[in-house]
Parts: sequence; structure tokens; C-alpha cells
Amino acid sequence: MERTSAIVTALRSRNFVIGGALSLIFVFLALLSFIWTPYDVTTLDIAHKLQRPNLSHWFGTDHFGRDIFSMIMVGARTSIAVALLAVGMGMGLGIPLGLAAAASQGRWLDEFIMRGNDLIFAFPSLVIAILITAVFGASAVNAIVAIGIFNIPVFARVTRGAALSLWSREFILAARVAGKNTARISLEHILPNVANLLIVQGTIQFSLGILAEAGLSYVGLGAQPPTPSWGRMLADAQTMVSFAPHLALIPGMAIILTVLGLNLMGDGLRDLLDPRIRNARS
Amino acid sequence: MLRYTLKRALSLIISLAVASLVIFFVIEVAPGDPASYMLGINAQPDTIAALRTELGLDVSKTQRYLNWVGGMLHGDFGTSYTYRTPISEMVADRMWVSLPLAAFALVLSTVIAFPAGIYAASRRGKAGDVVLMGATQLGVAIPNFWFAMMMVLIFAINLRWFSAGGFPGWDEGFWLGIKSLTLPAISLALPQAAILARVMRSSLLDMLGEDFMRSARAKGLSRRQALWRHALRNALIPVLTIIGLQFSFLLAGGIIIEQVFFLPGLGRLVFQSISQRDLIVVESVVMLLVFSVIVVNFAVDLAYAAVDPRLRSRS
Amino acid sequence: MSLLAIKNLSVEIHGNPILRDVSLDVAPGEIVAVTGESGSGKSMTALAIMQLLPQGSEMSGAVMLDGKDLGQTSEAEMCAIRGNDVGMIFQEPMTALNPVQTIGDQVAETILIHEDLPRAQALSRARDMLDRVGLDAENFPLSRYPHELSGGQRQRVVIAMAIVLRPKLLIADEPTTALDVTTQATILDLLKELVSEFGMGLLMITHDLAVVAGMADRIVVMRTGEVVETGPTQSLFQNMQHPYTRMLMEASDHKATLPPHANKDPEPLLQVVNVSRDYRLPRTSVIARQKMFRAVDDVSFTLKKGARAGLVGESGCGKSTLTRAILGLEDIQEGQILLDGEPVFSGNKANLLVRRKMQVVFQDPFGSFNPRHRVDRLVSEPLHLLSERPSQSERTSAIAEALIAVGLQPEDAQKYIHEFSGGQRQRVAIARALIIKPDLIVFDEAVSALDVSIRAQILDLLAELCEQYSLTYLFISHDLSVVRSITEQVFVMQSGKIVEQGETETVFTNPSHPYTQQLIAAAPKLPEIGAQQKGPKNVAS
Amino acid sequence: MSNFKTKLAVASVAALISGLGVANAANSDLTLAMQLEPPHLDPTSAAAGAIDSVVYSNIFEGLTRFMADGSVVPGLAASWNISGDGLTYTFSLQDGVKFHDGTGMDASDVAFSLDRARAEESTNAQKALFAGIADVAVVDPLTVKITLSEPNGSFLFNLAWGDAVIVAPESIKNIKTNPVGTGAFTFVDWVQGDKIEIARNPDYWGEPAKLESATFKFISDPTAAFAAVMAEDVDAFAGFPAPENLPQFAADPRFQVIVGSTEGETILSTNNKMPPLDNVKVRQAIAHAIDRQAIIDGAMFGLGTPIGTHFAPHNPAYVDLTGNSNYDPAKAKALLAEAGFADGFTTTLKLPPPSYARRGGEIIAAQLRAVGIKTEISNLEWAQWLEQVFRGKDFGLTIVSHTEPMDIGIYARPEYYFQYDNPDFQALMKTLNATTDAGERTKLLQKAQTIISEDYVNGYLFELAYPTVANAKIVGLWENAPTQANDLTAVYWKD
Repeated sequence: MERTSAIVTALRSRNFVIGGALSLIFVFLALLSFIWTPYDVTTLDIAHKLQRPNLSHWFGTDHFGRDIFSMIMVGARTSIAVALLAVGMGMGLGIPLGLAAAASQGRWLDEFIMRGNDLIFAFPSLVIAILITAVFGASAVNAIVAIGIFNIPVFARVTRGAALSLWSREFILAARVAGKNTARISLEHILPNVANLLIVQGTIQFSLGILAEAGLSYVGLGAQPPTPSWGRMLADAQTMVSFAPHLALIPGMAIILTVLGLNLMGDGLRDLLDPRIRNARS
Repeated sequence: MLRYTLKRALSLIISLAVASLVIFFVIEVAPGDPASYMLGINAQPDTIAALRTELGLDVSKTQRYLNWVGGMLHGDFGTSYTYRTPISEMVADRMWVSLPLAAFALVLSTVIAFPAGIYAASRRGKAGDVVLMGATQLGVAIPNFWFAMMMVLIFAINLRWFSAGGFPGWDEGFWLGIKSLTLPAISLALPQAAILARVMRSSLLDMLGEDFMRSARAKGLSRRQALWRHALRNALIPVLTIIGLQFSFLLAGGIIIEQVFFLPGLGRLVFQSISQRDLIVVESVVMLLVFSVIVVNFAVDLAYAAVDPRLRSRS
Repeated sequence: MSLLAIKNLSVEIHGNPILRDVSLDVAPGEIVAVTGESGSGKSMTALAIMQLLPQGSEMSGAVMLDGKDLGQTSEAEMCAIRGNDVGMIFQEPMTALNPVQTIGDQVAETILIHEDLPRAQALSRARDMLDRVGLDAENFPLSRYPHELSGGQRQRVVIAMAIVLRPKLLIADEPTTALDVTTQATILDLLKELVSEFGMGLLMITHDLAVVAGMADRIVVMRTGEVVETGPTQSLFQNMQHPYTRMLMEASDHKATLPPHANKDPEPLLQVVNVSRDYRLPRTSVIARQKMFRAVDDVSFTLKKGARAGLVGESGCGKSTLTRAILGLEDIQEGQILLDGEPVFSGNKANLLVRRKMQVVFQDPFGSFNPRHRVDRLVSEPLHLLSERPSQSERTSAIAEALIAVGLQPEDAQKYIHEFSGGQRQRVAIARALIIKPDLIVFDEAVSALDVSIRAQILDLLAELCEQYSLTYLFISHDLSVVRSITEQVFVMQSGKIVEQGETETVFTNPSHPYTQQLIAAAPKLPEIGAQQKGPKNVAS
Repeated sequence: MSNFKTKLAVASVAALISGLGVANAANSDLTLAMQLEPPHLDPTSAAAGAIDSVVYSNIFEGLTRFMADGSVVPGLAASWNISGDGLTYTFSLQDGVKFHDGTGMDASDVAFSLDRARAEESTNAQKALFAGIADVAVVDPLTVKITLSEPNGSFLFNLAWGDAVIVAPESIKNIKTNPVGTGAFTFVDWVQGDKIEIARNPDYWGEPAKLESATFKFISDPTAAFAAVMAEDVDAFAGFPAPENLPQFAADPRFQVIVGSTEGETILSTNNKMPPLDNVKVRQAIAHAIDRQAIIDGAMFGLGTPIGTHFAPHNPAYVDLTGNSNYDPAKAKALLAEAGFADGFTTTLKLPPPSYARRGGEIIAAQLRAVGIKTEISNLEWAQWLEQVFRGKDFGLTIVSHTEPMDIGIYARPEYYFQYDNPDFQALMKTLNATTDAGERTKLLQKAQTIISEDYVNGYLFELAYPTVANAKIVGLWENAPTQANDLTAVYWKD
């Protein structure tokens, strides 16, 4: 009974539906690109370069004659993979840190983690991301690390905030009276109850990850050729924007729609999972 | 209040010390050597060695770290390898571009976000709210460098209302300087305004649900009066944090925008120094950015105490 | 002609009915109390009068104030009326004031909204009103902020805000529920004085029949959005027409019958020996020595097996700190707490062997359960303490037995906690405490959040369990009537010390310590059912 | 797209109105933009081409100087005579030449400059050019006698390089930020990251410059470059970075597009010591797998002349050997099979930042992939490229344009980064150095070109073009770039 009603309420939230649909389109395109793309993105066809969108090439061709639609599909794969793994890294390290900080409640561990957090926040994320990829070589993996690092403090802070408010709740005191140690309580009681918040934060960081990856590959430090990436398509298109605007408009739209989709889904999720609003509705 | 400031000042110093250590030893790992970069393809090994000694690159790392930190304490960041000029001078010139740009963008962002956030909160659920929130969703989704490209195409190349970039320098006239910073500031301000508007709205909505709002209404204040006189000031507190965060982001966040508009700002200096392996400049500028972020956070904390009396008395 | 006349008022929110055909009236200078359990719609009635109903609600029927139907007045006109002709005060004083504005500005604002006069003049009138409500200028200057005041003092500011323009009608929605007994008494007296002095009508909303008995001239009893009975206080208490009113009265005055002790001379179970607990105060200056606040100061007492003890005290007296120490959740600075001779806290963490012998039931039925776990998992959590884990079948049978013992069905084990009412949740909490058959159960304000009728059922359940499980329990509460009805011996606590202890009846009938006397005197009392009283019972001040 | 058209219509009207307002009032001032900003302004202590692009012959002058067509003419040295054995050069200097700080320029300055360049601890990037000098003697204030340790046919040519300009001991201390030379322009101001301003030198010894003042502006971003020129923020852009925009400028009456050639042979450098590239058949296969014209069209939008060997086509001694490496994928596959790599192999393709390398690299990677050679592309910064490729020799293939004039001699240096070691070629180079007779030198140069072409040492792609976009009314800009320089001494506004 509990499961079906969740889906029904999910469909009622307009943001979630629109956002979910948009994001799914790009995820589908990314997955489809593993098995099929209208044209092979690695073969160049310089004779047919800079074609406007037409029947044979739905989104036209770029300055090397490659099919832009196929590039968008494969580019989706890069962007989504980099952003997803960066968020994964952020969550994987940030959440345990946040839980540990909350569990130690003001003792030195909490202070230490929070000071560390403030320090990472103090670093200019974009400059450091560029530094990491420039220093250790530009590649998708380095982009993931560069973006992931700055996700860790975000999740640590969000988790700690939510967990701290839970620690004073009575059902936690009851669990302590039942003899469970802080680690078990964190996993059994705290984590499930902050999961909603983390999912919502996850979608937002995911969309920021896509923007960050686009930024990095725009300055040439993201995924390396021949793997296409939206950011680099933008960078290549920059000089031709005056006579071939579709080269810049289409990747730009792809980034905007994906990020918009994810953010709307995040908003929809927040309304769905936030008990206050859910009770008001049901 | 004094103890609160003292405690914060102490943690500020510790963070700075740790930051300088992290910055120096992370950046030192960078492969590539500025001397060989400067001497180019045909340089002989001995010429490069000569230049390295001249630049003081052959000294041990810890020694260089100590010189660097020692110098920094009295404002001398050392001399740039490639430009051969004192870094503090270079940074000062660039600061005159990045600081006004960040301030301009922050003002734009606040001027747009505050009315939008308040309007949306007061018309929660109605058309105005939905449209504005849709616009902020879009604002957050647009990559600011793409937006900059489009603006250059329309306003600089086609309509030619603005120069396509470059910075004439403040001595050419204040308004000319502002004019050349307008497009970059707008493209920097767009995502920030969107975020700030959303925070403003949600913070206001939280406050509207509080008990003291009900007391205000019971006293006879209209819905709008209650919002302006009571909810707004309380809603400012979380908004202040975001503004503090945004300013520190804008200072360094302009690195790509400065590229697109070829502004001689801190961001571009860092970018060029990274590719030229002018490590001492990179370290100094990153250190400066970290220092400004920590100082801004410190200021935001003090502003908190000003806005929220509960903090003032407890410390 | 009555000051306020509500004629068959009905209110619906998002389609589901909240109030059905409510009629009542208030004359100038008269105190009318509206009482009933939670969900009876008493607060919604008040909001309807003030026209501050939540969004999406439709109202029908008439709300006549001085002959003017508020239902039909425009919002602008209502703004002119609110604060001027009708004042309102709310339950939660801690959040009723704007935290970032001084109390002077907030009181003066009511004046400035309705009359345009210079700010200085408004502030001086605010000053007078604050003096009138008992906040003297010397230690309550206008520049103070709400967080610098106690709950009772903040409620006085709220009252000042509501009546500074001498409104004809004052509505008080549970004004003293969140306050301590002694503060509650002073606020109720203040309200009575103001009503008679200003000749205002007072519409008082409260669920506490004892408060109503002592205050109101007339009573309106409501249940699920309908008025079941109205009448002058005395005659209503003498002969209650409606069975619901009778049930309410009986439940409020309920006394559980505790079974006799099986074991005649029980040996000691819980020994609390000169226990003290200190909290570090924030350092005023870097060099000053760390000042400590002594929350529990040299407390000693012993509970024998089978004892049914109570611990009473106002908020801030240190009873919850003592509870935490007994449960081994916090370490103590001096003294020892022994259970069956074993220390509760050894080394720097709780001693699990001892912990196995005691359990706790908390106050908030909604907060004391993890919303994501099913009931079976919630109830069986203490089994974690057993050295050898019970097998699956042992576990399910233990759960079933515990559920049945508290009057629930075994198949409830598969449900989620949000599918139960407040009363049922406390039963699940008790089942959780019983499952490992502890020697001692600590009840920390276990029934404070419940309605009167349900509270009575839970207390009866406790009495039955004493029989079945030969329970020993320590019942902690700020509510004297509850402690009186469920305990045999009681300890009275004031600012960290136990000032009096003894048989519950003897302590309640003739208290020896002045603080206890003051406490018992301040607690509002229910009139004897059926017994004829002449004139209103005056309350010893 | 339609709304784009309407926008253009509106735009042109607005442009008309604003265009009138901004006609450049002072016709004697010129704003020249270029991509790279010089790290500092001392051409004798760094190789960065950007330094010469600003200061060469504008601020500093050498004994000899390059003209627009690449020929070497007298500079500060009015005339000279060479001894029979080609070992001693006696220069007689121009009279009455002053440095910008008023100090006189005489033989002692020449001696100081040359001794400084060839000294042990010198940081001069082209120190090798001066290695041959045995002694520099001041005969009298206007005469200098230089003796070489061995005859060097291109000694006069070397003295024309930017690295051999004459500096004064009095102003050497902060020459990097306040250059003091003898040129037709004096240094005024340098706003780092933005622009350098120079002004006409009133008491110049030679024919004074026509422009009163000039500003060098630095715009590295190709879009910004296009926007700056289109918006007429700058009067000319030397070395325009985005060839794809040239058709638009050519079509616009406000602008002129000058496409010259450079000394930059753009090659697919192959690491001759790294197997399997040490096998000549594999290198030949690579040569046949590459379609030069596709690279020129794709990467440079048609700018650049194909080359078959490492030599500048505009040089009279050039031999067209593109035939040796015509585009023939079938032959490439056959050669690979012969060499034992029927199913191809994988190697690295490390690319420096310029767009010819990044775009060319993607096209070549695709072309090589077609014949079975897989390449892992990694885009490097210049500093990393110098470290890994040039010094570390840790690469399979790379793409770089060698812009030094007459640099075929690098194939005679086995330790050079593509590690080609051919004793016959090294002997040929020695004889070339020794001969001063022009006809003889041409024959030797042609033989050298043929050897490296047939040995398929590298993949010879195209000669880097040098596009300049300028205001239609500017006259006198150099078309070709025989050396990296923007000689403004003869530039003026025609109206």
C-alpha cells in the first residue's frame, strides 16, 4: 500500500514530472549512444562541414563535418558520467564525515571536520579544478576528482546539519538506552531519516556537476578528444558563432535542458519527500 | 562581542596557515618548469640551469615555502618567474579589475534577486510566483560562459552597444570602465541572482509560517505590513550567508568570464600563470583568494551579530 | 446586548468540515471558557472570530462583534479592528514575539498601527502597559529583546501587546499551557484583574478543566467541531447534561487504583547516593575561570523493588538531567547511581549489563519512534541488549506478548508508527520498555502530551501492568494531578535539590516544605463532583 | 534562423549610427592587436616570439635587420667588409645614433651586447648563434672587428635576429620592464595583461616613423579577437587566431585581409627512436595515410601551403617533394603489413596549445585510425609539452610549427627531440656552413631537403600562414613574417 501511493503522489508533482522527463531523455540518449548513433562521431567528413540542421543531419554538422546530433548523444554520456561520479565521490566521502561530525556533537572531531570543511569551502572551486586538471593532465578522471572534491564539504555540511537535529530526538535517546553505540545509531536511525534530504541535495549537486564539467571542458581541461563533450563543442564553436550559430546554440541548449531537468526534478523530489508538505497534501 | 571576534580571528589565522601549506605543496607537484618555458625550443640545458638559479628555483622546497610565507607576512609575495615583476604589484593592478567586477555582479545580483524573491514569496502559488521561480530555474541552468558568448554576439558584434571585451583602465574614466564591465558582470550575476532569489523566497516563506507573524496579524498589521516589518528582517539572516558565499565565489569565479571578455583580472592571471608554470604567482593569487574568502566569511559572521540580537548577547 | 455573538458558525478547510453550527456569546466583563480535547475545533473558533482562518477555508454563519458581522467586513476594516477592538494571545510564548525586535517596539507597534502619533508617545504608553502587566521599567527596559526574558515574562509582553489599546474583547488560546504551575497561576490572576479593570470580555480557550473551573463565569464544551454543552460554571459542574462532559470531568479527576505490593519487605533496587551534575557555562572572558552550573545538587534517594515513585518539579529544576543520569546517558561529577548494586555508568560509557535491567518511556508520542521502521522492529530494539540474540521465533513471540500486554494486537507489528493515534503510540512505547522485562522503568513526562481521556486509559494500563509484571517505576512529570494519581511515594525537586519526599497522599494533603506548599496551592483544582459549594472557590494566593 | 536575419538588419542600422561616432580621430595613432603577451621586453634573454613581435626594429635594432621580403640589409652597421677566409668581419657603424635615454650608441655598446650574449652565464635563448664568435674588438668609436673561430655563411643573417639587438650597459638593469633601444619608437607604458604603448622617437638617426604613437593590445581568445576587430576596438590584428572568420572580414569593405607566409614548417614530428616509429616503412605508411589538403581545409580553413619537406616554400631553394608522401591509404596499409603491423598499433599524440595542433591533431588521429594506427590524444600546455616531449622525448607523435628561419639544420642534431641521426646529413650540413657562395648553398640545401623527405623523418604537413586583418586604410604592414616582428616603422594611414 505504501509503495503504490508514493508513485501516484510523485506523478502529481508537476516539477518532478517535467524534470524527470527532461533528465530521462538525456540519460536515454546517453545510454542509446553506447549501441547506436546516427553517424560515427570519430569519422570526419570535412567536405560536408558546417551544415545547418537538415534532414540527413538533424542538428547539422560541425567544423569537421561530424554529425552534431550524434556528438550531443555521446557528449551526454561524458557529462552525465562525470557529474554522476563526482556526486558519488562527494556523497561517498561527505556523508560519513557529516554523520561522524554530528555523532561527536561538538567534541574535537566535529570541530576538526567542520574546520576542514570551511577550509575547502574557502578555496575557489573553479580555480582549483582548473589547477588540478592542468597540473595532473586534462582527462575525464581528473575532472571527476576536481569536481568531486568540492562536493564533499557540501554533503558533509548538509548531512551534519540534518543529523545534529535528529540526535536530540527522543527515538535516538531510546536507541541509546537500548544500548546501541553511535555508529549503529548513525546507520540504523540517522541515515534513513536524512536520506530524503540527501537525495534532493544529490540532484542539485548533479546538475552543478554538469555545469562544472561543461566549464572545465570549455577551457579544454575536461574529457580529451576524440571523446566529444558539450563544453568542448561550445569552445570549438566559439569563433564560428557569428556565421554558424547552431554550433553554439545546440550544445548550449543541451546543457541548459539537462540542468533544468535535474533541478526541476530536485524541486519536485523536495516537495514529495518533505513530510510537512506531504502531510498537508494527503 | 569581543570574545566572539577573538575566537573567530584565531580560527582565521589557523585556517590561513593550513591553507598556505596545502596550496604550496599541492601546486609544487605541478610538472613543467617555468625556466624551460621561458627559454623555448632551442635553449641549451646550461642556459636553463642559469635561469633557474637566477629565479631562485634551485633552492629546496621547504626553503622556498619559508621565503614565500615570510615575504607574505609583510605583503611581498615575491617576484613572478615569467613577468619578473613583484607579484604584489601585478596582483594590485588585477585586483582593480576583479574586485569591481565582483562587486558590480553582486550588486546586480542583489538588486534583481531581492524584489524577485519577495514578490514570489508574497504571491506564493499564484502566477507571479510560478513564472519567477521558472525564470530562476532557467537562470541557474544557463552556463554563464555560454550566456556571455551570446551577449557578445548580440550586444557587441551586432548592436555594438558595448565593446566586445578588454578593459580600458580606470584612468580612462570611471564610466568607461563600468561600461566595459557591464556584460561580464551581467553574465556573472545571472546564476547568482537566480540562486539568491530562490533562497530569499524560501527563507521568507519559512518566516511567514512563524508564530510571531500570527501575533503581528492579530495586532492589526495587514499581510504586506507583517511581511515587510517582521518577516523580512528575520529572513535576511540565511540570505546573508548566501551573499557572503557568492561574493567569494564571484571573486574567483570570473576565471572563465575573464577569458571570454579578455579582462586583465585575477582569474585570467591565474589561468595564464598555470599554463606558464609561473607557480609562485599561482600560489600567491590562490592564497589571496582564500584569504579574501575567509575575511568575507568573518565579515558575514559579524554582520550576523548585527542583524540577530540573539547572537550578540550570548557571545 | 452581548459583546460577541457567534450564531451557527461552520468552517470547512479544503472541503473537510472543522466547525459545525457553533453558537456562543460573550458579554462585556464576562469570562467565557471554551474547552474540549484536541481536534475539537476550539482554536479554529478563535481564528474565525479574528478572520485569520488558513488559506482555502470557507466560513458560513455570523460572527457579531458589537452588532457588526465580522464575516462580512473587508480585510482593510478587519485590520482596523484587530488589535483595536479585539486582542488575541497565543499558546507558545517562546515563539510569539519577533526575536529581532525589542519588546518596546513590538508593544508600541500596536498603537502606531491604529493611531498616528509620534513614536515617543507610543513608546511611553507601551511603557505604562508593560508596568501594568507586571514588567517594571527598572529591570525590563523597552530595549530588552525577547530571548532575554523567561516564558512567563514573554507571555506578559504578549498580553501587553494585545490589550494596549484596551480592546473590548480579548481572546486567549491556551495562554498558560506551556507555562509552569506557579507562573500559570500568576498569569491567570493577571488576566482576571485586567478583565475586571478594563471591563473586557475574555474568551478563554483551554483543555484543562481545572483552570476553567477556577476562572470562567460560563463554560462551552466542544467536541469534534460541535458545541455539546454550555452553561454557568457552577451549575454545569453540579449537573452535567451531556455524557461527554461527564466523561471529561471524570477523566480529569481520574485516580488509578494501584494493586497491593506482593513482596512485603523488598530490598533496594535503585540507589542514588549524593549525586551532583555540573554543566560548563560559556566562558564570559578568555581569562575567567570556567564557571559551572550545578544542575543536580547532592541528591540521594533509594527505590525499593516494586516501588511506584514520582518525581515532581517545575521546568529547569534538574529533573530531566537527573533522569538522563539514572538512565546512564550522561556521566555524573559526584556521587554514585547503583542498580541492584551495580554502577549505572562505569569507565566513560554506560554499563550495558546494568542497562539491561532498566528502560524508559518518553513524552512525545510522535518523536520517540523512527518513522521508517515497522512496529515489530521498534518494539524489539531493546533485545539488542541481551547477551545472546533471541532466535527469530523467540523474537516474534516476545513482540506479540508485549503488544498484547499493552492492549494491542500482534498483527499491529507490521504497521508503521504514523498509522497509530497518540494514545496507541504510547502503548507501543510501553511495549518497547516491557519486552526485556526490566526491573525499573522510567516514565519521563510519559502522558503529558496526551488528551485527558486517553491519559486516564494509559494510567489504568500502568496499574494493570504493575500487577502482571511486578513493575518498579519512577514517574517524572511537572503535572501534580497525574503524579498524585499514579504514584505511592513522591520526591519534590527545586533547582537541583530534593526539597521534600514521602507518601504521595501525605505530601499532597499537608506539604511541609514551603516550596511544595506553594506548588500545590498554585495548581488549579477541580470542584468536588456533586458536592454543593457556595460562591467561587477562592484560591490561596 | 529567420529572426537572426531581422536582428542583423536592425544591427546594421545601429552600426551605421554608432560607426560615424567612432571614426578614429587621430589618424597618426595605430592600435595593433596580437594573441600572445610578451613575458617581458628584453629580446636578448628569452625566446618568446611575442617579445620580438613588439620590440623588433620598433624599439631595438641590430647591426643588420630583416626586410619585409626576408632579405638582410644594413641596420646600425652602415657597411662592413669580410676578410678573404671569412673569419673577420669589420663593421663601420652609423654616426650620431642615440639610445632613447640620450646616451650615445657606439662600438663599445656593440661589444657589450655581443659579449653579453655569448658569455658563459648568458640567458640568451639563441646563444648557439654567437658560439662561433672568437673575439669582438673596438677599433674606434664607429668601427668594430669581429673574428670568428670558423667561417659561418649565415653570420650576417644571424646578426639580424631579435636576440642580437644592440643594448646599452647604462640601461641594461631594468630593460625587461623599461626597454631602451635605438629604434624609431620609444617605449611609453605597459599595462600588464592588456596593452603596451610606444611613441615616435623624435631624434631617430634614420628615416623617422610616420605614426606618432602605437598601442599593442593582447587578445588571446579567438572569439574576443573576432569581436574586437569587428567592433573596431582595434585597427589591426597581426596573426589573427581564427582563420574561419577571414571570409567575413574579406567581404567587409571596412577591412583588408593580408595572408602572408611564415618560416613555420608545421610537421607531424615522429619520435625516430621509439619503436615501431624507428622503422622507416612505418613512417612512410604514416606519411601516405595523411591527407594534407583535408588538414589545411579542416584545421586552417584553407590557409597554408602543403610542404613535402622541412623547408619554407617561399624560399628560392625550395624543392616540391609532396609527391613522395601523397595521400594513398591503400599503400599505407600495404606498407604497414610489410613492416609487420598488419592490424596496426597504438601510439601517443601529444598536442601543444595552438589551434593548428589541436584541430590538426583530431583530423590526423581520424586519418591514422582509418589505416589502423590508433592514437591516444593528450592536450598539453606549452610548459608540459616542453617538459614531456621536447626535453623528455616521451612521445610517439606530436604536431608543432618550427617558426625559426632557415632551421633545416635541426635534422643534423641527433639529440634534437625527434632524434634523427643520419651521418651523411650531418656531413652535408657541415659543408653547407662552410660555403658562402649562394649557388653552391642552394644545391646543398636541395640535397638536404631530398634526404629528409625520402627518409620520412617526420610527416611534413604545411607552411603556417600568417593572416593579418587590418583597417582598409592602413598601408605598410609586413605581409610575410620572415621573423617574428611587427615592423611599424613604415606604416601609415592612407585617406
